Amino acid sequence: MSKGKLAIYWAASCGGCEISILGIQEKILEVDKAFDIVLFPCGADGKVREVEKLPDKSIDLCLFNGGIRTSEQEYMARLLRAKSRVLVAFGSCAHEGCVPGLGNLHTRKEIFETNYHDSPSLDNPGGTEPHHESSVPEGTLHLPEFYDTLKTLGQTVPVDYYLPGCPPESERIWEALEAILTGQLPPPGSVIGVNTTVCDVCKRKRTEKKIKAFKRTWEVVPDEETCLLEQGLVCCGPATRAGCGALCPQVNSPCIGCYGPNGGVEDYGARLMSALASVIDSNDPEEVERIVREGLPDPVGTLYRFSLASSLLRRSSRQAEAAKA
Amino acid sequence: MSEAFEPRIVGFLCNWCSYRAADLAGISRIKHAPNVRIIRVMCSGRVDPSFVLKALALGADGVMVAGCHPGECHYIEQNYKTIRRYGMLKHTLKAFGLEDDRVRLIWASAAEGQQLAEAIDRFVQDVRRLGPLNWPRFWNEDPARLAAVEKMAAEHAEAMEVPA
Amino acid sequence: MAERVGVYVCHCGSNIAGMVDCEAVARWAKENVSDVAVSRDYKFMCSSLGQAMIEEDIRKEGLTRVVVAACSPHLHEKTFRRACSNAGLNPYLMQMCNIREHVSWVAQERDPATEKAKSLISAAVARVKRQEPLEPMKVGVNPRTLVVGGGIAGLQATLELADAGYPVVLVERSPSIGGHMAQFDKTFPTLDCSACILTPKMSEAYQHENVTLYSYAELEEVSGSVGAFKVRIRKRARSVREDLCTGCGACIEKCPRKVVDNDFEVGLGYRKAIYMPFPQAVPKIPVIDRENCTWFQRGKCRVCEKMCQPGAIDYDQQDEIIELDVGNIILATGWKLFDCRKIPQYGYGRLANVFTNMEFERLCNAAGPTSGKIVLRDGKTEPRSVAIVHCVGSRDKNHNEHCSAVCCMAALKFGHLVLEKTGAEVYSFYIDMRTNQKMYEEFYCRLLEEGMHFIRGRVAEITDAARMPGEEGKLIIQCEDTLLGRQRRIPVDMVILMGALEPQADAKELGLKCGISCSMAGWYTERHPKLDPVATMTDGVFVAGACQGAKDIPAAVAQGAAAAARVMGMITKGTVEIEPVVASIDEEGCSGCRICNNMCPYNAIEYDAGRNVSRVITALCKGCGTCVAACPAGVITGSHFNNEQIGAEIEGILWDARAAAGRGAAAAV
Amino acid sequence: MKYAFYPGCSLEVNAAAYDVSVRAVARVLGVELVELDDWNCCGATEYFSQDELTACAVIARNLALVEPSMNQLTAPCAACFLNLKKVDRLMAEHPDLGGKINEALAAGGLHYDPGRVRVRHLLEVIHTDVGEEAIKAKVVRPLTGLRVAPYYGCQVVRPYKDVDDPEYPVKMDELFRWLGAEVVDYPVKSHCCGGHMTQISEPEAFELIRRLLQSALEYDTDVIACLCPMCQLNMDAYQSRVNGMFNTSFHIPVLYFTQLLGLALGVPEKDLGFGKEIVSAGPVIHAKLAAC
Amino acid sequence: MSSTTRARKREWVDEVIAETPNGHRLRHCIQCGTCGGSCPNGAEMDYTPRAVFNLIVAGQKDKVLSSNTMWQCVSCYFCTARCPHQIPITDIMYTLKRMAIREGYGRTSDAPALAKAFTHYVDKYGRSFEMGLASRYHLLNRPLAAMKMGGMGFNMFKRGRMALTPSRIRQIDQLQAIIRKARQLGGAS
Repeated sequence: MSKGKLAIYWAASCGGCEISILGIQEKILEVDKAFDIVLFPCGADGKVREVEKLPDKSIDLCLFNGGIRTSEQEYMARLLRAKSRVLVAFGSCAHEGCVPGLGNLHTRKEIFETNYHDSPSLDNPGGTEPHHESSVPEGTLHLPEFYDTLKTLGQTVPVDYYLPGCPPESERIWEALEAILTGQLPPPGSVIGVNTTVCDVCKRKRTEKKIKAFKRTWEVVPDEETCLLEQGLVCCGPATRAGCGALCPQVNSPCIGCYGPNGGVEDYGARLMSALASVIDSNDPEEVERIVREGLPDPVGTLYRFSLASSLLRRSSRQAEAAKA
Repeated sequence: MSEAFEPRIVGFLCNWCSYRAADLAGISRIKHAPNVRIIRVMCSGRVDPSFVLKALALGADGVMVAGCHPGECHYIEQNYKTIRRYGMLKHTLKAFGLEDDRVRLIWASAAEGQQLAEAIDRFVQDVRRLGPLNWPRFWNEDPARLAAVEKMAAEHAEAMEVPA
Repeated sequence: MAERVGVYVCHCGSNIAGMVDCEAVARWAKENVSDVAVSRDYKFMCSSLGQAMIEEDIRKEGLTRVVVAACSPHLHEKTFRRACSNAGLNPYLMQMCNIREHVSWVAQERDPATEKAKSLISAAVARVKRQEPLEPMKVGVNPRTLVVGGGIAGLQATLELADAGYPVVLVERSPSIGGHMAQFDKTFPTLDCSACILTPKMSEAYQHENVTLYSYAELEEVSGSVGAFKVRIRKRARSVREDLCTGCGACIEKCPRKVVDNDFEVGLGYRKAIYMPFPQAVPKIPVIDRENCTWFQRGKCRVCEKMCQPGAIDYDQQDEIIELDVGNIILATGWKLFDCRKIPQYGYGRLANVFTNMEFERLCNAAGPTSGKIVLRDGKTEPRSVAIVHCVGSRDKNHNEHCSAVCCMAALKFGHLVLEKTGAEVYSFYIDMRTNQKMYEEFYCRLLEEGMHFIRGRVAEITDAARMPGEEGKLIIQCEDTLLGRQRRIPVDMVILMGALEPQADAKELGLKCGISCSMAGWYTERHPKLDPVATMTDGVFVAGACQGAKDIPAAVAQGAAAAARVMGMITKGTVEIEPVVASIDEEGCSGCRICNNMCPYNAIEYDAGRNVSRVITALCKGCGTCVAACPAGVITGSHFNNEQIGAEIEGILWDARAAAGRGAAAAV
Repeated sequence: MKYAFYPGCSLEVNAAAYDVSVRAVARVLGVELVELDDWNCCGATEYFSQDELTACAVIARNLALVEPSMNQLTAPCAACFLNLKKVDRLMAEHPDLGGKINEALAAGGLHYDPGRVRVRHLLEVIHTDVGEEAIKAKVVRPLTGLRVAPYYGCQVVRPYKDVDDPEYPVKMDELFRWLGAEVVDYPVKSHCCGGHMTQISEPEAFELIRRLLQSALEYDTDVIACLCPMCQLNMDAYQSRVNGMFNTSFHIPVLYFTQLLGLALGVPEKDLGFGKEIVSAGPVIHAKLAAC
Repeated sequence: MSSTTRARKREWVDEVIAETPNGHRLRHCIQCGTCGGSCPNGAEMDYTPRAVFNLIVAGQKDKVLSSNTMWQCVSCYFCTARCPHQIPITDIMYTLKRMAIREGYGRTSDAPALAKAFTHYVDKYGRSFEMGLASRYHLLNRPLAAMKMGGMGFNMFKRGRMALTPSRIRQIDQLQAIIRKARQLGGAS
């Protein structure tokens, strides 16, 4: 059997997913046995020009991590889609936008404002900002266009499989690679993972839930046995796809939802919101309002920490922001 | 006034009270604004926040949820769950930058055809004042983005076989 | 394979077609809505021809889904489901679309109405394609019926059922059945004696082999659903053992404690601390009023115990809880009288000789506190003039907006009794004289003939402040005689206030227990105001008599009998079909987070600790869908209202917005 | 307890006795009355007969003048009280009208948000806010033996029904019972005194006044207590002319309820405006109160 | 506002309704006569309020505005408090008074003159002025009655209950600006 071709690319992401790939440890040798790496900017040499020259569908597997924030990233997404037989949205950023997607709460203008003008660690006396086009004596230079709204990979090009997690657990990566290598694949378009949520593997004791106040992690030292949600902590476990092995609850920290929604769920934040609200122990609209306001000061950041860009609403209303400004 | 903005509003009405109130408004010929398009659910407790989000994302200018009066739910107490979810939803929508008047929870018993019609008229009026929402344009219309990608594709054209 | 959807747009004569361009809508659906194979408009879809059209299309065009755009599903969903079923299509693959009540009847302009109809049809088509075949659940009907309230309506219902051979449990709150009718003297317009026609029914009910009577008892809790309700009845402690008491009355005779009777005698007479409300009470078993009994209050006396030969007095008796299974429930809880003190300008409670209608009933009654003599509050003076004031607390938005329906006729009856018994002048102050049943108008004529005075004008105030000679010592009725257009002051000796019939104070509470709702005023809401006046929104719960709206005896009796007939229909059929709208949990996906566990007020969700999953007990589920919306993992499905179906409905209902938004929206879907 | 205070024009001159007695009892009861700076006339019933919006704007100016730190305004005159309360309610219930009123106010640099100020009649403040306990504790000279007929008139109890019963009010009755007086329970206590009809058509007006005095007389009244300058004026200043017209011989003093309250609280008569009434109250009060 | 019927031609009753807060309830009148019976001056009225409402609905503008009914209203609010359909009767009377003045009726009563004299002082000083009112209104309109008032006026004066000079507010300019603006805004109605 001849070796297959593998591409690993990163867009709007932090690079943690690449580290996680290396986390499969000695099994990386198996990968090396199976594939020639044609592009892996983080770990190996490789040129876009080379990829462009490949025939369509000649890359057997492309692991694409990161969301689409710039025109260059979109170009690469289109390119790799065309050249790859199997395109995997690899990790939370490509899957659902992840933390970079929270930038969708703001406009490009606001992001630039913070990044190039307001940041306390900044030294930019000239107030320089990146521009798509700049004229220099030698001619016109182009930087990628910075989008107002971050898109997921799936919103940009057709994706074959999704591998959730921030980052995906190394074991899950290996399982997925194994599945791909052995051709034991779920139907295209699906998430490679189990269809249940974190509570399924969480060992904490659960009873019926009634919440009088949501607490933030610094406010309580949770007891180690009881369900964290029942202790008032906003634990996203009930709504989050299993796969991580309930790592956070194991160390007494509530799940923050990096594995995204369970199968068949359209909007992760809505599921979590509905579930959390349902168990608020009050029938009085004003009290409910107070509990929510005090317990969830940043509702989008809490409910949509990883999934804003792939949610039904995708971003905040620009109008409202314009009004604010 | 012929070009006045007519909002599209999706209304989720519970089968037992508010849907029947809407029926009663009809039976009593109580004229009201035609803007609320009604979807029947068994109970306001069935209204998943994602229904509201979906309606907004698909172009509704406003969403109305209506149920039996608190304490009078056909299913004993389920509309209290509606109150809780509505509280959380409104809090979240505010963070999304949505105007307060775009989503409203109202109560109407099966006997309150007139009241429901008035509530609908008020709501339509309030949404009309806010103007169109048209949420999809918040992420859709970004010509600069498309132009930049096209430009890049053109620059790399000699090697590209990507369909435009 | 794509579904083949048939769309049928009903004109409903001109009810819909007058405001919605039905033809255009039908054409539009065929041309613009995907998967619509057939689209037609027709004069009356609910007619047999309309139904036949659907059936034929299912057979010949191979329709797999049907959308009927017509009236409210609450009216004709069953009709069209049956049509589908007849043609071999699962009835749950039909969706109705309410373009009459929600569109044509409330719209003011044709174009927006037509557009709204389109969006509702678009939604229905999108939804129906995702609907699944379902089978209704069948439940056996327990032949035993619970009747709540032993007034004339409840008695009638009880006897109809019992005579037909079905067991009935009759629960009455007061110590005796009979209701308000037992307090009346005569009944209009025939003037036959109320007791003479009522008491035979009371004893018949008591003695009937098929009737179990719990008096001095209240319905505490209802669970289950049509065909198989479980009810809990609290039988309050009478302090008298029903199995031993012979009803001899010796205890009452010797009881030393006399109490003002604020119930049966409405404050005009007395009873003892151990008492029967009235001589013909059923059951003929006394009850001890513990609040007023010397033994209970001060630990002395026990005279009744000494007097009771069979030893039936039981001071230690406790409330008894009775749990029963019944198939149907009839609520016949009646009405209460408006508190006339709420209109201070009429002086009730302040001016001695202002009486309420119920007080006057007792005053006229031969068995009442004055042995039927019409006298002033002093107990001896016969009035020389009597004013009867209509609409006290009725037709008044400050109190009750409704017309109490019986007062005009009762006022005529009172007028007749005063004229017959005293020869006083009688004045009726009315807004409109309402005598619209059989022989009522004739009775009005009779009173005109008898010389009763009628003044058209709602009384402004009743005062003892004399202003001119002739008014001293009298009650002066001040009003506008609207037919003269002049203010008048008429001095009289006695005033009768025709207080409104109001819903019982706890009607709402009882309604909630049974899952039925009340009107704004507090009357029970019937399923349909014209075509289904005895059934309610909750299957298996029926209403009869004045608890559904103020009505007189003939109407209450008719409704009692009608409710019984409806129940008999259910019992005879033996089973009822229950909508298969229930929740279910995908146990594979369930992570046992237990969020849903306390969502269900019917305890239909149980948690299996061994397998760490939650499960829906289908028999207990009522299908509200609250748990479906609560599930964070999205693994609870609500049949017939699942996320895909409602999601499709949302997409469909916003078809025009999506068309306008273009690509971006398309990507979002 | 601190209230913005709107005295109204009558209290400046014609009802000076009301003015001094209100201020005196407020001091004793610990009610701080902060008079509105530069308040204007409420327009009585006259302005509404001519121009509704201007009537409202004129009244609303007073509401707008209430300091932001205060949320309650009290007025002793029934007409002023009703006008202030009515405009606040109208603005709340009819936003269009409210908007126009504010537009007019803006011409004077003012603004009023309906609901910001709760308008209370002085009787409510004394009866409900100060309350039975505090008042009883401060009574030093009970009105024992004095037969007081509380007269409420119209505009404090109607059309808004939240101050007291609109037909059969009781708050002043209760107050006088706390003060030890014998309260006359007569049927016309909320009937009309004729209002401005005394200025327009005397036969009608005097008949209405006669009815009140007649009933008070029948119930053996020593003194009528009222809470409105107009009522006081009509029953007091016109009493002799009513006698003239109907050939009656009424001689019933009419005082402000605060005058009698002040008396019971031990305020000297001279500080309560006694002697300003036309039908002198001195003799009957001294006779009755000395007797005990 | 929801309505069960389509728009009709605008009639006089609509104007009365439009000028009265909650005036639409006038249409709910069931002609029960509670108002006419309750009115302290009802016996003196050309038409009782109930009859007036019927006339309004029947469009009999001239009959209504030339009657004395609204001028007999003393704003006791008994009718309003008792009306079983919560019709703001007193406020409708105010509306009729305004209409009558505006359209040149109201000569049957001295009430319009009193109202004008009263508001004249409010506009001028910001406070009412009883002495001025007495002289301006009574002497101009009712010289005979003014004579009879004389004795009473003297009694009042003696007890310090009449002032010879008006009281004025400080910021009369502000009040007048408000009044001017209100008149201008109200001009349309």
